[in-house]
Amino acid sequence: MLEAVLLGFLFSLFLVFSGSYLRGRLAVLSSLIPLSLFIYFSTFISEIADGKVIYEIHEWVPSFGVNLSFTLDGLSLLFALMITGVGTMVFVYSSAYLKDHKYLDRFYGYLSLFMAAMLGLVLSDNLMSMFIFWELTSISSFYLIGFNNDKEDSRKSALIALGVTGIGGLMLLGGAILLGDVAGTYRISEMLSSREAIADSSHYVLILIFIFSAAFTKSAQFPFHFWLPEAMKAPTPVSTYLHSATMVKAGVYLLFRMTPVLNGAEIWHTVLIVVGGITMIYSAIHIIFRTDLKGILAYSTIAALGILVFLIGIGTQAALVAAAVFIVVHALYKASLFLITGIIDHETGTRDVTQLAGLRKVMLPVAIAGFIAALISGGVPPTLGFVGKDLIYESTLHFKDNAILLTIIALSTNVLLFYAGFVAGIKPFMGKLPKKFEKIRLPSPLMWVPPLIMTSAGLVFGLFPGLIETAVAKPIAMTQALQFEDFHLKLWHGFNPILALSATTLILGTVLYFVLKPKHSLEVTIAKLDPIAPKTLLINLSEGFAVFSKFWTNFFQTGYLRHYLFIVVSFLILLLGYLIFSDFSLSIDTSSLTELTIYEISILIMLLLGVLYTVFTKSRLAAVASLGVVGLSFSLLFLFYSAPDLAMTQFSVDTLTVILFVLVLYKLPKYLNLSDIRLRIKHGIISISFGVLITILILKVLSEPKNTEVTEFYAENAYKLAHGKNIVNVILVDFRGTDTMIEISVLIVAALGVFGLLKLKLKTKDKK
Amino acid sequence: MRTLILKSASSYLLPVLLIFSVFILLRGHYLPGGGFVGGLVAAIAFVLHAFSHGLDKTRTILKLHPGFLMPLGLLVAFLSGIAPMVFSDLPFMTGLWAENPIPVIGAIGSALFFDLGVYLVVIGASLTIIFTISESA
Amino acid sequence: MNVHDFLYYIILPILSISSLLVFVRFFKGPSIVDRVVALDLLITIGIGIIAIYSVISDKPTFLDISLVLALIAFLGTVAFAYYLEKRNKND
Amino acid sequence: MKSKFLSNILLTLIWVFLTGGYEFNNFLFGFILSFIILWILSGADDKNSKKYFKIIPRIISFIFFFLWELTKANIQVAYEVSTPKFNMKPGIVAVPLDAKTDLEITLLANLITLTPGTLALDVSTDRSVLYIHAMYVEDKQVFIADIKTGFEKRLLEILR
Amino acid sequence: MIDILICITSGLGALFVLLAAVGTLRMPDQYLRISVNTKAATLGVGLLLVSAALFFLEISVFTRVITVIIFILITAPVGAHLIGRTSYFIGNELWGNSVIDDLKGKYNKSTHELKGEDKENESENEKDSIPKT
Amino acid sequence: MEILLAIITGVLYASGIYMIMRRSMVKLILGIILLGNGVNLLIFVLGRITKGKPPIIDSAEKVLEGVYADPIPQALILTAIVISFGLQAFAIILMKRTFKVLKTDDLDQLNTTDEDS
Amino acid sequence: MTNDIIILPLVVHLFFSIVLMFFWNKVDFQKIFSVVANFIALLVAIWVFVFVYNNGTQVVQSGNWEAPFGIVFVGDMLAATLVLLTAIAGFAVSIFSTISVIRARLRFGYFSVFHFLLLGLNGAFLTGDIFNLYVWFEIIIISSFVLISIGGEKNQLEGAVKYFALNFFASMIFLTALGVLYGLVGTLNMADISLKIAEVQNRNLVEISAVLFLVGFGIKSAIFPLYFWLPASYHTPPSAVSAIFAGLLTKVGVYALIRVFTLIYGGDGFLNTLLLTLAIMTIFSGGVGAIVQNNIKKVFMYFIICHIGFMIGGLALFTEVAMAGVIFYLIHDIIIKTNLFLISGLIYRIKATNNMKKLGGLYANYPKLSLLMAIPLFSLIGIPPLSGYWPKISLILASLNAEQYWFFGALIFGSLITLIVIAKLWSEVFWKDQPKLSLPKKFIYFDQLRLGQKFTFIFPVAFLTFVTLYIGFGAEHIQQLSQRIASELINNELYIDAVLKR
Ligand code: NA
Ligand code: NA
Repeated sequence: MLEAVLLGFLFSLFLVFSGSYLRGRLAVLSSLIPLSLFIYFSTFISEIADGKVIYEIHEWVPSFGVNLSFTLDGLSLLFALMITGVGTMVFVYSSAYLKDHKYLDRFYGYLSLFMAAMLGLVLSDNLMSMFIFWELTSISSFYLIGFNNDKEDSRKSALIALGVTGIGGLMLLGGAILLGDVAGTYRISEMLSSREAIADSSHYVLILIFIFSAAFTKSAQFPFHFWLPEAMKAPTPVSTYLHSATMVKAGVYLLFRMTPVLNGAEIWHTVLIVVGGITMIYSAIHIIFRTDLKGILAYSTIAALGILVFLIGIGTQAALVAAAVFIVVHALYKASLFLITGIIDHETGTRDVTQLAGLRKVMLPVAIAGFIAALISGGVPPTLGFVGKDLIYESTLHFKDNAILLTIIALSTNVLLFYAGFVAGIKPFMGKLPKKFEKIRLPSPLMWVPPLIMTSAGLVFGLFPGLIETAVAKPIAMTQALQFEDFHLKLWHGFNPILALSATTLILGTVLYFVLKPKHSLEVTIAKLDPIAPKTLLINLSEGFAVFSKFWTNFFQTGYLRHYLFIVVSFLILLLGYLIFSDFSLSIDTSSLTELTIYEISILIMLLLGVLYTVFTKSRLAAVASLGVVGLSFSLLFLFYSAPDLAMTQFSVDTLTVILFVLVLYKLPKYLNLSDIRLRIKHGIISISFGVLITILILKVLSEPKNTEVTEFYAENAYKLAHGKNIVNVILVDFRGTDTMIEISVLIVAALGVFGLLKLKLKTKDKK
Repeated sequence: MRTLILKSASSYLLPVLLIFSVFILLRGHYLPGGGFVGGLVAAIAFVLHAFSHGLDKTRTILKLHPGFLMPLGLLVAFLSGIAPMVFSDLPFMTGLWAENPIPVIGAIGSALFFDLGVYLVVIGASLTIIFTISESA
Repeated sequence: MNVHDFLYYIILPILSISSLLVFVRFFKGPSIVDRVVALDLLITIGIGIIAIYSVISDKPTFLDISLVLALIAFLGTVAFAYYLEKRNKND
Repeated sequence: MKSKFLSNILLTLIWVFLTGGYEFNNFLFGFILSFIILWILSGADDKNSKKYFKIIPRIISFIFFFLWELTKANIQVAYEVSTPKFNMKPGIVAVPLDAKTDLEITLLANLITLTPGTLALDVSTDRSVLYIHAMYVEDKQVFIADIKTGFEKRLLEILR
Repeated sequence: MIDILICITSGLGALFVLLAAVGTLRMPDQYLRISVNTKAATLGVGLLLVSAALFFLEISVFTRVITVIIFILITAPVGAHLIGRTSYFIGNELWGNSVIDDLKGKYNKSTHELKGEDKENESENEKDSIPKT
Repeated sequence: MEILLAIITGVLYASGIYMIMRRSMVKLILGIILLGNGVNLLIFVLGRITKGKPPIIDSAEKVLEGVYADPIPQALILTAIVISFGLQAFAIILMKRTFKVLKTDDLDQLNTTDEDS
Repeated sequence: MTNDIIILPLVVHLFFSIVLMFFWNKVDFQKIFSVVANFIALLVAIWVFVFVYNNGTQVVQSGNWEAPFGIVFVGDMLAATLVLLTAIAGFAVSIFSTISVIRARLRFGYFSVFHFLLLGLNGAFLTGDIFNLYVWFEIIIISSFVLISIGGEKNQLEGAVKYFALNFFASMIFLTALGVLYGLVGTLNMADISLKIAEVQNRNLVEISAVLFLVGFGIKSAIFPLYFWLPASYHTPPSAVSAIFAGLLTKVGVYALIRVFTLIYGGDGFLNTLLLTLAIMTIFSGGVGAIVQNNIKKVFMYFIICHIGFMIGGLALFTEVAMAGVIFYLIHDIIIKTNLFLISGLIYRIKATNNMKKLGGLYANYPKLSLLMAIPLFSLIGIPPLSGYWPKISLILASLNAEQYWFFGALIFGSLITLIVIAKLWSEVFWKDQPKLSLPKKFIYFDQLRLGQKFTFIFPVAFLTFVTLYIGFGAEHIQQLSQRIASELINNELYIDAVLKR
């Protein structure tokens, strides 16, 4: 299976370097990749139908427990087939749809990247590697939505989609990590054995939050659904492949996968039913207000995804089987409808359903495909859609709580989906062909054969539900259920409430189709609700956040050095103040201190006055001269306190600094009285507080004993071992000679810097 | 500055100060002093000369560009630091000492060369800084 | 009273007070020249203090510090003069 | 050559004084060191020097003269400073110079400055005039004469 | 004996230093201050150094003291000259009771040249005129 | 004495910090120098002070005995002083160059690089 | 000489900076020499790394003075790793510098100072002495001052003044901390301090010294609220300089925090809470700042800040898992941030601007180059399985296990912001059509370069990208390394025993 996953990656890598070979006619050859994979996976059908599960493990990062372990069971096989199957169709279709596109090679690159990632996602048995592929699907989706990257709309939509799925991805990561931590493994198949431990864990709810967030964002559940209609900016093949048939189902897949691991508590069901239910109804209602074919399909896709989540929430075997079958149904018809929409768009240049009519006269095969797709979508017997719809009603009706309510929700959704399918699949082909469309010819078969194939499949599966039953429904049910109960899929169950519900759906849907005409005015009406739509809310939120970000950033990053220093110093004062006053005990043993003498005091007074004078004088030169006084006082202090070397050095350096200052000063303007008095007071308070804290700190430290082991070693050995008697110098050139080596390097670099700063003058042409 | 008095005074001061600087350098291991202060004194001697005689004159006296003294000094310090690594398989900066001490300076060892390096670097760096500023002043 | 005490209790205080007096001039100015002169004098007094201190603490080597001080003080004066002459204005 | 050799010896002596070590090795080291320094500095100054042994008595007498002036004038200033009223008649006087060489002028100016009450402010660019600030200028001509017959004459006797 | 000598030299030294300090504080103009402090301090510090030399009575200390004194004797007057000249240059006025100012108008403000005595008469009349160069 | 030194250190820190928060670049550098001195004094004081006993072995002795000043803080401060000298020299030149290019030493006018561009 | 192997990186850089100074004016020679020197340094670093990996922590007692009396250099796994990363980044940047830094700058000691900077970085990583660490920090900052201001353009100077002032302040605080610490324990050897500080009765003072270190290093590592100098300055020098700053300079602050807070102040509750809070705020502020920016260099700068928060937070959690995450992130971050700034330099060379509004069309015109650049960008986001992804596993796990949900939230926030902002950047810079602008005419554009020059531009980027890919796909090796380092850090007796030869 690793090879199967890698094939797509390798192909896209190949395209990076030799994409130019894949232009024009040859493009269709690239569909050999998904096709061969489809065939490859088909060979497993019988094995899997027999209840076998195939595992494959490749070590990757064992220290994280992240390995490429794949599993092929009913669920992953279904998705793998769907991915490769629909993939083949889309690959073929695209070769004609984007025939002369400049970047066709890139398109195939992304597409196969996506396909590989999606395959990896559904095949992964390791939650971590699943996450990896999950993120890759988001990224490839980003590239595909933004494929027409010269259009601002596309770029923006790509960003929105990435943002929403990105959050979800991170949630999945969180969930995966927690689950892995609780279960002790990232392997989903092994997590099953820790089912109870997980449910009992204190992190259970958190895990659910994470997993749900991931699934809901990826599968466009309310209120995260809005990215999906946005994503319709992508070329139609992309919408077909990613945003209806496969990627958006990744969330559903995740829920499916995690059902046996996580569905232990009631909250699992409640949340899924509620969210799925709201999503179904909310987006189904939205369909009515749309006139753009892709818009209609987008919302109906969301509704379908809602149904799937809803069914998983119900979680009975029937519901899960219903969901499995519905996945197939939806993939077949929705992909077809998208492709058909693409053809219409491609040939007529519009997707506005109010303008489209009579196209059957110029593109009959397309019309046929559309017609069948609409039937499947509407659940009209004998299509597979009918089978699917039946199963849905069966599960809602038999649910333990609120069965009626759930059924009504399902019914309304189905009616609206029926309407959507008919508007998209039938309406453009019916009625009188407008004059402007008369010149239209049937496009290349590469475009219309794929939808025809898929819809036919829907028809065939409907007629022979046993195929789906053995290949899909039962294997999936086995992956889900703890106790598998046998069942059979049938077109005809006899007269029962379910049949009545199905019939009602058909009737109401038909009525709706004929009564309700898509109108622009409706779109305008719904637009009035935009201000409270989740998308708007999110956009407002993000705009608000951008404003806030700007405020926050500019609040700190004012450009004023003193402001930065003020914050830094205040922060330090806060911390030091807190610590010092949280344990304020000053016990200084005054007897241990050195005595005071008059000359020390006068030097200190001189030092103090020198410092204050430096601060407050209005003359720069006087301030600099005053530094000289400070330096002198320091030097004498050091001398008194047994540091002759320091005395010498301090004084030399201070004077040298003064000299430098003096040499530079006369180029500079005089002091201006720049800061206002309030600022000065504020800074004064801050500075004084800091000074006081430092003083207290010193006194505190002085009241503690000091370890003198190292000092004593130097006193003992400076001469004996290092041949020097001035211990300070011995430390500088021997004990700690490395310090000195670097210290002189600092001096050198400073000198180089000075030299460069003053000598180097860039000419204009040098400036970058 | 065009003042004759300063000019002639500093001409006489220069060699005296230089000798003093070497003195400070060499006695550093026994008494206050050492490469850093010694270097500063030497640098100051040249700076004085430059103030009174002008930079160009001082440059001709100095012969070497002060910038050259920096790598030279660092090289001396560096070599005295790695000599023990290369020659005696001892750790970096290990002191190597001659058997017999000589008068005034005392024991001759790698530390002395190290200090000499410091001395040269300090002269080089200080002069580079001050000369550069004076030139652009 | 021995020499040590004499130096300690009489000479050093006189020198200290002298330096404070000079500091007053430094403080008062009014011209920058006054400050430079005061600084120079302060350092000169500092040399005296060092000389006496080396006696008190019996450390003749401290006298070398006074030479460094004298040297650098001179350089400071030269630099200030240099600056003032170039700048040609009283700051 | 000769002057260089002399400076070399002089510097060697300074070295020996500084270090206070009177062994042969130290002399040798000092000699080498000062040789190196002089070599580095060569080209700075090339004045000839002469007659060292003749001038020594003059130097000694000059030193005493100087010390006397120094003490005398210091007392004068002490009086001035410590009494509340000022009796000074300060002013800047231009004194024509006989001293010609750098060394002569510099020494003269320094000595004048070191004695209280007078401060050699500057030398004219053409070296003809020394401007002296004095605390007591009763009579300009007398003042000039004092300087010329006192310091300048004695100094030039030594130096020439 | 030597102790008394030390006391005398150091006492005198400290006194001269104090004198310089008071002078610096009291004197009415910059030139006088410079004048007073240069010598008093030089003498004072010299004496203090001598007292140190007397105390240690070692040849190395003696040479060292002599070096410092010589150094001060060279640098102090030169410094005084520099700063005094600068003071004039930047236009610090003489004390009001000063009797004579031969320097007046002798400095060329742009070239920093100083005229000699000979041209005194011409220049005194046109002290602020711009010199022809 | 230590108490006074502690206070002086505090004053140096306070002055340094006050000065680096001014608008004039000259004051910034003065502040840096004061702060540097304050830090040196802090290390010195915290290394414990001793009067009149420099860490120098007498010419007759081979080891340093009795009460003596701790040489380590002195060595550290020496290193710090030299380093600060390099930094200060650089800062002064930086100030000069900045004034030359930007024609101001008002730090408040150096606020364009933080803006978005 | 094998005893001293861990200090060879220092010897190499010091030697070459001396040599480069001797050949001050020979720019072409300097270019070649610097690249050769960095290549040697890279080989040496690999040798050191392998040696330490096989033989465990190495200790060199400089001057042959046994610890704690002399300065020791300690090559533990962390130090060896960082030395290796420095060598990798240094090698790439030196090549990039030869072509991207203009001649005038090179004539004024650029390479020499560059080697001093690398010397400082290596020294800081290797030293086992706290004051010596200060000294290394100083050679780093003085070199960075010079590099940031070399050329003296308006922007550079503005940035340099702020950079200088705040970094100088940081050094002062560092010294203050050092003074306090020395006043308490009387030793400077970090291992020795670790032992002696345990004996200090007054724990309050210990915490105070820790807080001082925190602020001193915090400024250097640009954590909230101490980072302001970074957005004010990092974008002003040439890209090569920004690159080495971005990759290594803030990280050396992080390294110092890690070292000090694991070795000396390990596991103090107050400190960890403080660090964690600051980490959260750092992530937030950095992320929020990145949203606002339009200049790609500035975007990257704010990400430096944001991602520092990841590491500081991990440090605060103080578990082996978290620490492994920190180390992995550090490894990832050094390479990626260096590369991003090289990329911004490359983009500048192509389009003469770094402003997103003025940029565009890169993908259309330079598709392969764009894809090359996409890899580091995606790694920055942490798109799995690229390098930024792996450390997040550890960090998230550690934060959830410690029930630090705010930090977890911050991690998510930071990752999401990175994702969105980089996606926006991609869409603006690479996807969008090139807006019509009057471009500078005198500028030498990428297209006008000779093939060899182009190669010199691209090679460093490709090289670092390759390293990034290795970190991502060879995550097993990196994670094992990180776990080993984390374990060494948390169990600091190993370090102490090695240094003090107990
Ligand atoms: Na050694
Ligand atoms: Na006189």
